[in-house]
This record gives sequence, C-alpha cells and structure tokens, in this order.
Amino acid sequence: MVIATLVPLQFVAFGLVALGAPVVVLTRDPLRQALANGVYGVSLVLLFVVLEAPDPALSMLVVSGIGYPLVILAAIARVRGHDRAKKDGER
Amino acid sequence: MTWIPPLLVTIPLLAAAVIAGLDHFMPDRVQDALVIGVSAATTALAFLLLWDAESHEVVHWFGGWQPRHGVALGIDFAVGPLAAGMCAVIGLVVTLALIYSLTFLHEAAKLFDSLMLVALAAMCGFAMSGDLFNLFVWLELMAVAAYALTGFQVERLGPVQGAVNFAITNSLGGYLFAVGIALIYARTGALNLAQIGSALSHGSAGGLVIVAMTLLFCGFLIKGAVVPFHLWAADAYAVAPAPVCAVLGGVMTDIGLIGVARLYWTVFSVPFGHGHAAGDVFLWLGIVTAVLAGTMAFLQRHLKRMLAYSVVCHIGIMLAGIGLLDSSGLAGTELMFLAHALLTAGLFFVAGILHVDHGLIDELHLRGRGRGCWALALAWLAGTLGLIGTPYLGIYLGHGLLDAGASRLGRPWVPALLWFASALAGAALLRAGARIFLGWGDEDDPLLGKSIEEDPLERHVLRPLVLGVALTAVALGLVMSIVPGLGQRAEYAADRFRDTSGYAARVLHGRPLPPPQSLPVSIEHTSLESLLYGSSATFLGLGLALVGLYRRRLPGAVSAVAGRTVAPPIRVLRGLHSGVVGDYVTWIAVGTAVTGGVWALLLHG
Amino acid sequence: MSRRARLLILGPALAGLGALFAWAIAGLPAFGDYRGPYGFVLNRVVVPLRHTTNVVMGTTFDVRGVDTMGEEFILFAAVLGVALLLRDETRSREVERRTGRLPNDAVRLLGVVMIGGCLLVGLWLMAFGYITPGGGFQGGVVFAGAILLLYVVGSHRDYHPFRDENVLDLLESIGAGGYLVVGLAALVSGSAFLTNLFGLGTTGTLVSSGSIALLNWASAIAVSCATLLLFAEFLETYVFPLDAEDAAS
Amino acid sequence: MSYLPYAVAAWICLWGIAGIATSRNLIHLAVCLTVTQSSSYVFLLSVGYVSHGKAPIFIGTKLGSTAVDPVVQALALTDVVVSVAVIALILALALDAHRLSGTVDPDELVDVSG
Repeated sequence: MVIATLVPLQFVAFGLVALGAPVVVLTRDPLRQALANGVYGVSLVLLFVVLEAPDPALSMLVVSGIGYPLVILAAIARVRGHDRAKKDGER
Repeated sequence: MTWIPPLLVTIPLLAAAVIAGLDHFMPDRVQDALVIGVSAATTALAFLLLWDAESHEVVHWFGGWQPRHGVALGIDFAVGPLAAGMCAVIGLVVTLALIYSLTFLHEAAKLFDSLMLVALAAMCGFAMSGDLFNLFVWLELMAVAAYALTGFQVERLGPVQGAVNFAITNSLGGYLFAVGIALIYARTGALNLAQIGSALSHGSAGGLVIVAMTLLFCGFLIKGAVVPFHLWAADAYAVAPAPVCAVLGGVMTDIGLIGVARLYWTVFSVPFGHGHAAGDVFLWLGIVTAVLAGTMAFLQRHLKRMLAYSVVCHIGIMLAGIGLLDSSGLAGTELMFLAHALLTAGLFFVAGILHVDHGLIDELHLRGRGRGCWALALAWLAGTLGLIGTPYLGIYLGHGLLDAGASRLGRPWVPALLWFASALAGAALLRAGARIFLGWGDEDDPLLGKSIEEDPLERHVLRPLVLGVALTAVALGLVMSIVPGLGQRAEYAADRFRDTSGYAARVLHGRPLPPPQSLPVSIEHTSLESLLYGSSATFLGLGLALVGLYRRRLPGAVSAVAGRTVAPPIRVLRGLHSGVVGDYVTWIAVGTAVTGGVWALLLHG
Repeated sequence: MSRRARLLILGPALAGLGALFAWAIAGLPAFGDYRGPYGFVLNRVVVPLRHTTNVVMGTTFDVRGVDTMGEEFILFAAVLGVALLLRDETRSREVERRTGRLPNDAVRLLGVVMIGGCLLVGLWLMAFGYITPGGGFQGGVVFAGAILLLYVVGSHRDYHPFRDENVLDLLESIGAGGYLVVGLAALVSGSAFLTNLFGLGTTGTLVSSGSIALLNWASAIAVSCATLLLFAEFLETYVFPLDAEDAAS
Repeated sequence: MSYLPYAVAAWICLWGIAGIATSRNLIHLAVCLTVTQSSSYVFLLSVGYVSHGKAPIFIGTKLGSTAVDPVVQALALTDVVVSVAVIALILALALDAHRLSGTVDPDELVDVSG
C-alpha cells in the first residue's frame, strides 16, 4: 500500500485555499471582495491542477476569470449607479 | 416499458426548449396548446408507468450502461409504484396549474411556461432517480426554476424577499447535500443508491457514515421545509402567483420527503435499520413541525401565508409517517401526499380567485365579501375538511394508515398529537372561510398581526375556467380516501419501497420481482380509533375556528388567563419567523449540528 | 433576532458542525488512498469502449450523460429566470444606449488580437474536449467572453448581430434541445436513452467517440448562448453607459 | 497530515456558512455562497485523489497506469455550473431588491414576517 502524503506543491495549494476562504468572507466591501474572490479562484485552479484534475481546473478558470467577475461587477455597478442616480435626483 | 421513465423528463424539457427558442415565431394559442398538451401527455405517461410498475420494477439504465457483475456504471431511473404515483400526481398538479394560468398570467408567458415545464421534468426526475448525484442535479434544477417563479411579481418587494430567502436557504441545503455526497462516496466508492447500500452492509458504520447521513438528510429536510429548516417556506409561498404556489406547496415541498424516504430505505436502513433511532428523529421532527406550523397557520391573516403554514403542518405529519419506519406509516404518507397535493393546490387556486375578484388577500379585509359565491365557498370548505381529515374525506385514509402503524409500534400518543396539529391548521382555514364567505367574526383582530395587502397579478380572468380548475383539484383530492383499492395498493407500494435488499437485487442484478398477488378493489377500512380521531379533529377544528372568530366574546376570566399564558410564547414564535435570511441560515446550522449530534449519540457504538 | 444574538447562536452551531466534520474526517481513508471501485472501473473501460482519451469527458457526456443534461438545463433555467427577474429593470430603462467607442487604434488592434485569440482558444477547448482537457462548457464560456470583448473593444454595432436575443434564444434552445434529441434518437431506435449510437472512430482523433462529440458540440452551443444571454441581461443596459459617463466627466 | 485536505474543505465550508449568516450585502452573500460550494469541490477532488496518480486522460500513457478518479471530476464540473446558475439568480434578485427598497442589506429586506 502506498503511504499517503502530500506533495509540497499540494501542501502549498491547500494552504492558499485555506487562507483564501476567510479572506473572501471577511472582505465586506463587494468590489474588494470580487477581487479577493478572483484570487481565491486562482488558488482553487492551482489546487485542482495539483490534484490532477485539469478539466475542473479549466472550468474553474473560466468561471472565476470570466463568469463570476462579469456578473458580480455588473451587479455592483448597477447598484452604485442606482445610488448615484438617486442622490442626483435628491439634489 | 422501460422507455417511459426517460420520457417523463425529456418531453417537458424539450418542450421548454422549443417554447423558449421559438417564442417570437409561435402564436400564443399554439404555445398554450403545446404547454398544456405536453404536461397532460407527461401525466398520461406517468399513469401508464404506474400501471406497468405494479408488476415489476421499471429500471432504465441511461446510455445502456448496465451494471457489470453487480457494479453500477451509469445512472438509472428505478421506478416502483410509489415513484410512478408521485410522478402522476406531480403531472396532474402541474397540468391543472398551467390550465389555471392560461388566463391568469399574460405577462412573460414564455418564461413562465418554460420554467414550469422545467420544474415538472426536474420533479419527475427526482422522484425516479436511483443515483445519489443525479438526485442532486434534479434537486438543483427544480430549485433554480422555483426561485425565479417565486420572484415572478418583480414589482413588489415581498416576492423578492421570499425568493431571496428561498434561494439562499435551499442553495445552502444543496451544498450540504453535495458535501454529504463526497463523504459517502469516499467511504463506498459508489453513487448508485443500491450500490452504496450494499457497500455499507460490510464494515463498520462509524462517524463518517453518520455525518454523511446528517448532511444528506438535512439537505432534503431544508427542501421539505421541516422545523427548524422551514422558515423560508412561508415567505416564499405567500408571495408567488397562485398557480406557482399550487405547484410549490402541493408537490415540490413534499418531494423533499420522497428524497428522505428513498435515501433511508435504499442506503441508511442497511447500517442503521436494526434500531429505531434514525426514524425517531424523523418522527419527532415531524411532530414538532406539525404542531408548530399548525399554530403559525392559526396566527395568519394573509390567505396564502396561512396555506403555506398549513402545507408545512402536513409536511410534518407526513414526515412522522415516514419516521414510523413501517409499511403502514409509509403508505399513509403516500396517500396523504396524493390528497394533500390536490387539496392544497385547489385551496391556493381559490385564494387566487378571491384575490382576482376583490383585489384583496387579507382574511380580515375580505370579511363578508365572498357572500353568495357558493362554488368558491364550497371548494374552500370541502378542501379544508379534506385537509383536516374528516372521516373518509381527503387525507383521512392516509392518516388512518398512519394511526394503525403507530399503534402497532406501541406509540398511541403519536396520532393524538398529529390529529391535534391538523385540527389547528384546519381551524385557521375554517375561520378564514367563515369570515370571508359568511361574514362571521370581528372586523379586526390584533392577534393576527399587521395587515398585508398586495395587488393581484391579473384582473381579467376567464372565471369559469379558473373556478373549474379549482373545483376539479378539490374534488379529486377529496375522493382520495374512497377510491376503491387505493389503500391496498399504497400498502403494497410501500412494502416494495421498503424492501432494501429486494430493490438492490432488482436494480443491480436485474432479478425479476416475484409475481404479486392480486389486490382487492375495495375501500380500505380504518380502525374505530381513527374514526374517532378524525371526527374529533373536525369538531376541534370547528370549535377553534369559532374561538378565533369570536375571541372577544369569551368570558373575561378565560381571556385574561389565555392572554397571560398564550401571548408570550406566541410573541416568541412570531419573532423566530423573522423574515431575515441570516437568522434562517443560523437556524439551519443549529438544526444540522443538533440533528447530527442526536444521531451521533443514538447510533454510535 | 438581534445580530448579537445571531452570532451567539451561530458560534456554538458552527462549533458543533466543525466537530461533526472532524468526526467524519477521522473516518475517511487517508488522502491519496482512494479505494474505488467506481473511478477505477471507468478508467479501465471508457477508453476501449468509447474511443475517447479523456475519461472525464467520457464520464460527463456518456456514462453520466444525464447529469450533464440536467446541468445544461440548470443553466438554461437560470437564463430564463434572470430574464424573468430583470424584466422590469430592462423595461424601465428605455434610455438610449451610448456606444462609448474607444478612440485609440492601438487599443482596438490589441483588442482584435485578443478576441481572435479567445475565439481560437474557445473553439479549441470545445473541439478537443474529448481528447484533451476542456469541453463544451469551458469552451463555451471562453467563446462568449470573446464575443463580449468585441462589445467592449468595438462599437456597439459590432456586437449587434450576436446580441440579437431572438437569435441567441433560438441557438440556445437548439443546443439544449439538441442534447435531448441525440438522446431521444437512441430511445427511438430501441436502445436506452443517450446510448452512444454512432461510429466510434479512431481513438485520439476528432471523429472519435461517437455521440460524445455531438453532445459536446450541443452543450458548447448551449453554454455559449446561455453565457452571452446572462451577460447581456446583466451588462448591456448599464455598465457600459456608466463607463462612458465616467469617461466623459 | 494526510487528513489536512479534508480539514481544509471543512474549514472553507464553515467560513462560508458564517459569511452567509452574517452578511450585510446580498452581493457579498452571493459570493459567500460560492465559497461554501467550493468546499464541495475540494472535498470531492481530495476524496478521489490517488497518490502518484495522473490525470485520467490517456494520451501517451498506457491504459491501466495509475490515474486519479474521473468520477469526482465529472461531479465537480457539474457543481461548478450549478454555482454559476445560482449566483446569477441571486444577483438578479439582489438587483430587484435594490430597485424596490434601495438596499441590498438582507437584514433590512423584510416585507413580511411572523
């Protein structure tokens, strides 16, 4: 039987992911959080690669590189746009 | 006829794709006909499947990936009479809801129709699937369709709040379920339910299996709106359009319970079936859910919110039936599912018609406005009596079987509590009916909280059509207790559903079912006990409804004592249903941890 | 309940959940000690039986093809749902769309190169998915991203033919419906739903793996269109006019 | 040491739930949901990993060489798509909430209760 151990690179990848999750959760400002989430996404991609899972890694890459940021940033922009429009209206 | 199960999923999905794609090219009439035709055809196929599944297990291995040497490779739909019956009822309720919405919803009809068909397909897939991850896929598909349908009325805040709470809690439930899948997969290396079960039959069932079981079941209990995971249900069901409510409340919530039963009897009864600990947790959760939601129903004035709590109350009763872990209890749950789905749908339809007629949905505002609408009044009253379980009406037979199961297990107090709960929920509905259709009771009642109003979606409906649909739903639900032969068939279906090793042999090894003996076609009789319970629940419901209507006329001493003893817990109870999603998520975490802890204590060692 | 009360209840609950997780983890096989059998069996049988070198894609589109069918429709339903939920938003925003053309030719050239690159990568991911890593989903998202870049770099008009939602709706339905039709074709011919009917071809080439290729392309079309439609719902009426406004002020 | 990957997955899950329960912004909350869901990918892929195994793509390697589990990878793929669908819907709802009530704070988004 193979004695199971972590390859150093895997250790690093798991460490990054473990650090990333609280950072994303604790970043309360949505714009900064979107950024943090992007970095977290990259660390997940790295993790999937070192776990020999190229397909999920690619999928995570396109999702955290294109999918999430676009919808999140659009939502943030819309919310801020509304707020600004309302402020202008009040003035 | 192994070709039917995939069709129940693919026909509605294909129609959804066609409608979404050809929206700009298809005349409205053609689209209406297509939607209703497809939904009706799916229902008809489900009935055909039900007939076929009586004599053997209908197993369809997708892609032709049959198991090799007892190792499942692909995904299967394994359909017994119970699953087929569920599909038939789901199809029936969805078809009725679609006919009802023909004139009820004009706006965004393409999106609505497509999403309803997607939900229909997902629910059928969920009822039939024999693969753990595939269950997750259907669960998410029906959830995604349902979130959007709940928020249909985007011009008001209520639907948005309801949909947000629904989406967040149920998504979290889905993710807990996914983690549970990973854990159980690590232990067994299988995703097919029958195969997971057989893998768990050897080796110890330690903490891993108990925790995985907790996560998987909690995922379903969130979907099924069981205390303390039920908080989203009233927010969501109160705000969706009436036909969507009928589908969500009538069948989609209850389907979480089918998931619980399926998972227990294919997988977890293998390691834990010798004891009663797993079932007892369901039994207690069910009882607490039923009583609590019955009380909450009594405190509502918004008709759809009241119905939502009534749904949760009956979910509790059905979960308790599963928790008895015997055929009688499961058969009772099954029959209640059938009657409850149709009756609830019918009552939501009636609430929708009242809303359209008067532009009001608040019981107190509607007081006396329903005078003279005899058809509506009849539908409401009959539907309510069916939901209480007045002897030989509606859910009565199911409740009777459940009673028999409970007393056979030596737990005669279970039926008493459950009947009390259904009387409570029924009392709320009776009170509302008497106030609206007879003009009884006071004009205001501070007990029922602040007034809630909303604009109806549509003011010009083809009234005979919507009324006809409502009456049909109520009538079909009402006769469920006296359909000859249904009770015996439900018990047979439950027997087969509970036969863990037989199921595994049929699915993994293709072993044929021994020819079933022919079942009698007669009305099933219930015990004297159930008859008494059913009648007293009806009288209790009527009495409580009168108390609710004429609370102020009670003697001063009585109301003073009641005010002191009942008011504080009611305030706490209302406070818990805060409408804030952060609270709901907190209670989900608490519920999952406690459920897991209890199972850890009861099942370990 | 107050936020403080919520935290006080949440803390112990999460501790309890953590304890449950710890208990479960103690019973898991050690990391790297996967014992099968499901995955090992598939690794052995999928390549010879289906002539695809990428077992993950063979699993996704053939052995567990129904999951992927459900997945396509989850995306499909999400697009419909977002359109349903945002229909008021888009209706109330009848303002003219500003086009905010980027003036700099160098930027435009860079953009065109990037778009070309993205389109190629997207197509490559779609086409070779069942041979090397990639597949309909990944390729579809990249492809949609490239078309979106076209919208950013070019003027609004360049994007127009793709943004025509009737066409996108139709294409998405063809993609999602196509998946079903491939499955139903097998059912009609008397086999199980989604049975791989077509010639399996030579392992490692683009014409290998029979209907896996078809399903892959169907989902690529569906995913590209779904992603574009989602982006369109979220983006088209707001973000870019806003940016143009920022640039102007 | 060999249990570290699973512990990381559980850790992520708990943080995600904490984030959802305490969030004051629906956009933030939607991202926290994806964090919770990422826990299930990490669990799945860790569970299917085989020491010294290669990716289950058999080009130039002979069949039968040690490879990691392809099933969990297929499941993770589906899971990723689900997360995109859910985040899109929740963000759309957040926009609706903001349009109607001017806030994206779930604690203030209470129309009915009790």
